[in-house]
Amino acid sequence: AILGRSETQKCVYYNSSFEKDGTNRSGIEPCYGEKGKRRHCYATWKNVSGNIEIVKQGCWLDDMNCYDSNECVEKKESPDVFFCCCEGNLCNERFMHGPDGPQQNDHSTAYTTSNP
Amino acid sequence: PRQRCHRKHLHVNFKEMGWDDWIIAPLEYDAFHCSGTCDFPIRSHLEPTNHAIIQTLINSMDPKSTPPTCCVPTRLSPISILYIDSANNVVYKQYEDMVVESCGCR
Amino acid sequence: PRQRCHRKHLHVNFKEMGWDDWIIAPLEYDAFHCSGTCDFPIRSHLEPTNHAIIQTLINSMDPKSTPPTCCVPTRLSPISILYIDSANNVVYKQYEDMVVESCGCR
Repeated sequence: AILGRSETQKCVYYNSSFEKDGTNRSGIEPCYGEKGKRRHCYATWKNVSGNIEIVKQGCWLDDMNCYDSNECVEKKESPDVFFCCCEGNLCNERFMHGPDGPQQNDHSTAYTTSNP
Repeated sequence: PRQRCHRKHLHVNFKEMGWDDWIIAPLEYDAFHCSGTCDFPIRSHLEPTNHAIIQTLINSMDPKSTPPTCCVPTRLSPISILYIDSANNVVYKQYEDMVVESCGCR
Repeated sequence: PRQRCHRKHLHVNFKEMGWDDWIIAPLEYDAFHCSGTCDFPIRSHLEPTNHAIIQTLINSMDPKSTPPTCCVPTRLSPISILYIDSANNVVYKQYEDMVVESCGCR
């Protein structure tokens, strides 16, 4: 691991359309990427009249928007589909909607997935 | 004089391209591009094909007969994209050949 | 207006290039080369990579920000060459990437 930066080797995996896509429903996904490239985890979810519906979680390829985020935080105010990405093993197990960033306010909402 | 073939910066903003109506993430990324001359002799790190070596040689001997070779991506890498498809499903896909890793004369 | 990216004629004469002191055969062959514009939208037969599609789109929206993509060989084929090596042996070898089979925008 490069000094100080958390390497991402695995992420929480979830796919709500696993039957249609022919994949597993949930589990742990090992992350692969080209040499010299960083790897990340992501989570995407919907808020359907207050109910959080996780859509997908898994590994994410090198993306500057995810650099140095050890927490998975969606910063947009109110997107139709929420998305966050982060760095560090299983960092997408817990994901948050924090429009102003988790540090600034206390009304960021965190969700988590428990793995069977 | 113009610089030799090399990788240059190119920041792509899907929002400005109007693609944020179907792309959820990322809304921007660094794609890079290739630019610069492919003069004779072509440096080895530009990985010329045999054809490029011959074309460059002929161009240097008789510029009017053949153009020089061109500086283009020789190695590209994929990025992850999350998007909404026509049936309104959220889809994760690795898009190949989205980021220039190295340039060469071809 | 300049033609779209396509394959053009290029006849290579090793004798004129002074390579007949080591090449026995062939002393000439048709190598072809690629030439022409890569304007938006790129035709599918020019097999653009995802990066080429994006670069072409950005160039069409803001020509100063990024150059167009370039017309280069996308498929090449080998030829057989018989030559005399430095130890005076007669050697047969297939030289890869010597003939342009198709061109594309990259």
